Amino acid sequence: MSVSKINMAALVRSSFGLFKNSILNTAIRSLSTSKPLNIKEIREHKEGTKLVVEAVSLPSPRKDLLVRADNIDLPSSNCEHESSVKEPCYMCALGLDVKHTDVLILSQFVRSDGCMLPRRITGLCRRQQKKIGKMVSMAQKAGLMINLTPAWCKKDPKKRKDYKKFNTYFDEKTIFWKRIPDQNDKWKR
Amino acid sequence: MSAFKRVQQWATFARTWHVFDCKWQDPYDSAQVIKKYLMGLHKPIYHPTNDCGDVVVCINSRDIALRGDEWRKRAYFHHTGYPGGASWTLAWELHNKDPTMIIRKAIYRSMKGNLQRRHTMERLFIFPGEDVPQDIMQNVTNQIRQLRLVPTRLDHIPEEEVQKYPKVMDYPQDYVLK
Amino acid sequence: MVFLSIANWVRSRGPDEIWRKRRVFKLAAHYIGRRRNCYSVAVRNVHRALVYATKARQLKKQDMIDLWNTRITAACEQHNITYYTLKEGLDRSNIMLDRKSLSDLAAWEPRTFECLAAVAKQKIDYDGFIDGTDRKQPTGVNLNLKDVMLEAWLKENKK
Amino acid sequence: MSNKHLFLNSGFVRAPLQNGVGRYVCQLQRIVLKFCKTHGSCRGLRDFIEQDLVDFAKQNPGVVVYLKPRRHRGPVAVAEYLNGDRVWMNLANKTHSEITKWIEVLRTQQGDIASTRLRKYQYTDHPSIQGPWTPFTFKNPELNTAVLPDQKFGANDRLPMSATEQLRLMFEKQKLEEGDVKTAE
Repeated sequence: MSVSKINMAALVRSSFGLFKNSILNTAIRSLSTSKPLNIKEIREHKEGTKLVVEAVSLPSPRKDLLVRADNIDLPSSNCEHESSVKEPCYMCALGLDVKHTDVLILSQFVRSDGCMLPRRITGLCRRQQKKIGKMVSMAQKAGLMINLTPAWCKKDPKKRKDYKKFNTYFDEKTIFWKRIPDQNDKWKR
Repeated sequence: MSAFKRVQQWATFARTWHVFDCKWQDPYDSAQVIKKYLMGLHKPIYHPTNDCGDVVVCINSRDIALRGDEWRKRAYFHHTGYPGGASWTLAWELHNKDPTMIIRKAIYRSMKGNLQRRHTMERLFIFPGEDVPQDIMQNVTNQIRQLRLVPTRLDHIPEEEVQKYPKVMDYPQDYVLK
Repeated sequence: MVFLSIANWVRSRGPDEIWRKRRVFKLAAHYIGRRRNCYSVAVRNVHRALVYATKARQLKKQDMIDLWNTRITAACEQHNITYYTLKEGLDRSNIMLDRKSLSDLAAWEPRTFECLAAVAKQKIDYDGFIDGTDRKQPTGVNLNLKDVMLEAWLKENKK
Repeated sequence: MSNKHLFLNSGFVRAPLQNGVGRYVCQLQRIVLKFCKTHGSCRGLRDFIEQDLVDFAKQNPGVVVYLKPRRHRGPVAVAEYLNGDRVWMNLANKTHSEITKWIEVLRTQQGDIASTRLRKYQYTDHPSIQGPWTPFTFKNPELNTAVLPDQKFGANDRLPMSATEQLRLMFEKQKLEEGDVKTAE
């Protein structure tokens, strides 16, 4: 029973994929299903005595460099969502084993002062947001993203105080601690 | 024993000098590797009673990396022998005082406490930086592979490469770039 | 009933007392001092030595196994293979060599051992069996992107 | 409960100077047969002397044979060897055929074999055909000219691919697939 269900699901998905592909392939590539992403920049300039502040919409500089799992047929995305209905977020779908030393990836999720972007902007799932946030702070503590720090910070990790000036590395396994069930809590087990 | 056999034996029991770069290495993990070379456990002719251990030169011991918050959580104990002579030194304090001590102690503790241990430790040289005396460095013929990759700092990667690197996250439409 | 002779038996240990002691003294012959000359001291030490000897019969085998394991592991490291994988690969290719022969080969006939390691590696590769320790294939720190992608592209085109 | 090994000398199975390869030098130099002319336990040895001794001496001209008759004592053979060993053997009540065999043993052995504890039951002069392992056997020849420390030899090359590299590969793959789509049209 379950096997047939899975098969059906796979069939439906593949047929849908074919359908989507057929549309997309015939269409021009620049046309996308979602709106083309824009980004705002605040510009200030003076016209005579007036100070004009305007927000200009610009195309995102990251558009051409985006990597999405839909475009690559990954063998299996190791997403940990229980319900297959829920769409995995783009980071889950890629299935990358990101470590805190992968600063090129982590630096995409931070502002120029090294702050982690909130979830409504990153668009990650809860779990990934937590994970990436922790890894960003790990990379900051290890001094790997030292140029993405507030201006008052020392820009050389060796000049930091006390124990902070020595090299530190982190274990990504410590981000999610496994919950140890309480022995006395018999109702929840 | 013929002359050939004698030379053969010299070759088999020849002592090799290895160099190990401690930069960004965990001293306690790398001690398990260095120990093997010091004791000769990396040779198929190993026997506890034969003297087949190699010499290891550790460089850059100032740049070792400890995991998580171990710099301020790990304490080294010493007792002078007098009452009240106990003292605990945190890892970062010890590293401030002597940048070779942490790795030396890690290797010393990774070996079994027998009479051979102190003689084995004699074959270990540790230097806090890159500069090693010439008479030591000229013997070195092999390098031990590190355990962890040395991470690259973001500001050491060229700006264009960071720009060109493929992105996973895109900003929403009305995001104000900061 | 009257037992008159019991009192005599207490001290009498029979005519073979000297032979009984001699048996112990022979085992204590290589000791020094009172341990070899006084029976009461000798017998204690001989008993202890015999207990050690009994235990050592097992320990000797165990020690040899440990030594062989150390040596084989050392030899395996040179060929980038773990002991477990080597054993698994050799077993799968019906090469039934025990620890002793493997360690002897590693020390005395290193080229043969190299071939054995290669055989094991290849067999493991054919069977698609990878254990946790050997999952770390050599990656190459300086990964050449072009070469990797060319391979992927060729693979795609073959489909 | 054997303690014979306590005071035994240990040794290996070896022939002196490759004896028996090409030429053979009889290691037995001198044999003394001590016997009594009347004693019953010497019967076998007397038979041996009467029947076989002359032949034995003729066949082994390199061996000096002494006969030492003595009254009312047991029969004994003492063999002396080229390496200085001296083997004393009691031949009491041995029959003629047994003594023939024991004398043969004394003649062919190359020293006091019985009183050495063999460390191994096999011995070879050439334990290795390919040459034993040395630290230089599987060494990378590039190391000969390398200036150490070098990141090429020091970095760990057996780690799984980092996410940074993986993402870069994915990006290239994505580009390729987009190219494929275009060509398909």
